[in-house]
Amino acid sequence: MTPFFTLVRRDVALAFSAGSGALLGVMFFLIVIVALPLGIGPDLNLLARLGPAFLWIGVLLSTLLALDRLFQADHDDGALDLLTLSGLPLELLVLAKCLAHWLTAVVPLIVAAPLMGLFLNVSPTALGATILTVLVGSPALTMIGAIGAALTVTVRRGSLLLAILIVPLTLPVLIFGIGAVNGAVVDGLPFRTPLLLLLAASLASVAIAPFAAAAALRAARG
Amino acid sequence: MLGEHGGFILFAYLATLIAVGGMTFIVIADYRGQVRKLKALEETGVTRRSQRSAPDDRPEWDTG
Amino acid sequence: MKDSRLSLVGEGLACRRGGRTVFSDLGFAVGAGELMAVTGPNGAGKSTLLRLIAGLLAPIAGRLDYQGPAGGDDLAGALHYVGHQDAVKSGFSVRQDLAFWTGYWNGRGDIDAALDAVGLGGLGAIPTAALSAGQRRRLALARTIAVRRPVWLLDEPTAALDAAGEAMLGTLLDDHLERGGMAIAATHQTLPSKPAKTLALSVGAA
Amino acid sequence: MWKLANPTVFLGYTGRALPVLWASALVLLVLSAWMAFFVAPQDYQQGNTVRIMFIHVPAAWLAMGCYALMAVSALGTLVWRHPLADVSIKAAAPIGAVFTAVALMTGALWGKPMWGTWWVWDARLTSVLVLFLMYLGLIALQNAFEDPGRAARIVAVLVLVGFVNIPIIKFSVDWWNTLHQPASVVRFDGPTIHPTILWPLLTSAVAFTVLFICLHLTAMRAEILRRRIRTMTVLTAQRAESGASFRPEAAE
Repeated sequence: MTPFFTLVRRDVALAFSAGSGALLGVMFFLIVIVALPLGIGPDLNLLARLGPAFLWIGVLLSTLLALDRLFQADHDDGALDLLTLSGLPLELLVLAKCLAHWLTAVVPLIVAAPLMGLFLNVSPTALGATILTVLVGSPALTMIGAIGAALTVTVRRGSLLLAILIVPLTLPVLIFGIGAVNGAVVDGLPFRTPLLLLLAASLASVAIAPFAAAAALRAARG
Repeated sequence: MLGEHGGFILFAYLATLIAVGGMTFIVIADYRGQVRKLKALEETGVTRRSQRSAPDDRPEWDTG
Repeated sequence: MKDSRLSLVGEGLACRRGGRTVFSDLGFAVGAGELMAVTGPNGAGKSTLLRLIAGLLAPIAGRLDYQGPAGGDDLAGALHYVGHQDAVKSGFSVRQDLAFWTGYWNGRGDIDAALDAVGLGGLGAIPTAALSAGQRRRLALARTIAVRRPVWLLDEPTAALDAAGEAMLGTLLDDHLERGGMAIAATHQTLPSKPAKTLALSVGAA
Repeated sequence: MWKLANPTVFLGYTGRALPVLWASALVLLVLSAWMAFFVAPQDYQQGNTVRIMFIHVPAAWLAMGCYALMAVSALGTLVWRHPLADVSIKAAAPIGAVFTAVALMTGALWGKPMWGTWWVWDARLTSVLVLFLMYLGLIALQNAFEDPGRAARIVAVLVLVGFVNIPIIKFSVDWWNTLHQPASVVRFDGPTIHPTILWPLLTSAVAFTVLFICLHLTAMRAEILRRRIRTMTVLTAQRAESGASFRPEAAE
């Protein structure tokens, strides 16, 4: 097995080992979704209309929540030095860790999304569109978040800082994502265009973010 | 015999069976697994302090 | 080892960290079978030098020439760096931890033999969280046995080790040098293996 | 209680009691399933879907009962320092979470034909959902510690905080609910339940409770063994460190 997939496998294994809490993100997602109707009221029609946006914001926040330890755990115990020393170029290392993060932190959110949709009375069409757009757009969330995780790798209590840095950068993803869902539900609004823009954002971030994150990691060890 | 909503009733019972049955299976399998692990450890000669049979090389003050 | 061309030469190396010149115009040369001790007080730049050789820091001046045992100049792929931190993952068993690094570095090393060599034989199934500081350091050293590489960079290798651990490290080092490897060790204690050379750093050295 | 404080004694007693308990759980479950389908009549309002009640209501009772058990165990940990109290919390949490999930799931399956939607933000359902979240939080906290000994008192504090909070949550959710919509959901008021429905319901409740006891005791036994194994592996590492002549053959 190549170093790339060895690293992905190790991060996935670590995420599910005792004490790491891979499913904390899903629990946070659930809590956000439960808290919203308690604030807005139990009107099912209103919830159905707002549901896709809630789901998207829930995914965004839950993804960010798990990102702050993406590089920090390995930085703190010295493993990052050994990982970059030989084996993989830093850029590929970032990509491998992002892939593992996406698999362990984002995919569970997507799996849980239908259940959350049920709580919010989201129609099947809107739910399907939401899941599709999250699937297409979430790589961009992870990749952009990885830049923030690399920037804050040496910062104690970096998770709040990470959110402040990253949320503005991910707003386009949120806009196109919810835009595409609206296009799928409401007649006369475009669906394809925002979906393609979302796809472009994901592809571009997969291509560019590893370089930015790697540069930040290099700067951090200087 | 269950009328128009029979599907829901059967599904509720089935889902409960799967959830509770699955949990029962996991709990029992976990228990058996721990018993097996403990046996394997004991066969390699590892003992807990309270059941040590090997010559005791602990210092006197270590009565734990 | 006969006709090994292994050599590592530093010339005029200078490094700045945090706006301070840690050292400048530093030179050294290490060859096959040689252990170089890097000594000096805290802050003299021992760790910085090792991290610089490892490629984790960039020098602001000077050059580093590496030649592998059979030619080749890929230093990053030819060295082991054992730093202050042991990079041992809690959540893994001892064997899992070592197996990951062996696989990551494309090593086909014998994991059990490596664990035996550092005195962790029989502890493979134990979670790393149960290890003491000395045992974690032994596990870090086991990586250098599981995946053979000619250059070892050891930063305070004896720090967490007891007397038996130091003796173990001495055996590992002697064996490594005998195989034609080289080692550079930063320390302010006596190394368990006799260094062929000593590079003494001082604070603010020119 | 204190006789059972010694884990070995506890293992001895429960080891003898459990086969009987498992057998009675099985008999009671079969009996209550038979009663649910063949003895209980249809409800004049809800028709056959009332049969879902025979699993929904006991599951909801157990969801709350399990939390109450954990609260008592938490007192046992914090006040009386009973050595098995913490094991009891650890073992009960996942079981309680599953029964809560069953209550929610059967509630949704009951709601779909009755209300036309899988989920309504009804006061009772919302409270149970919050209870489920609290179970998940507890399990997450337990898993965040590698040393169960250190986790014990911290988890116990959370259990008690949650226990104090449950009535407040219940009250606030009720208040929130009446604010938004008049109670339109069909409710069962205890005393008016007809005996032909009450008996199957009670049988089912007893069956579920016995099953819960079996699961809880078995999970406690497993947890005791897990901690023994943990102690042994840590000791192995320590003895290897101290250079004792003792050398286990590679375990596993």
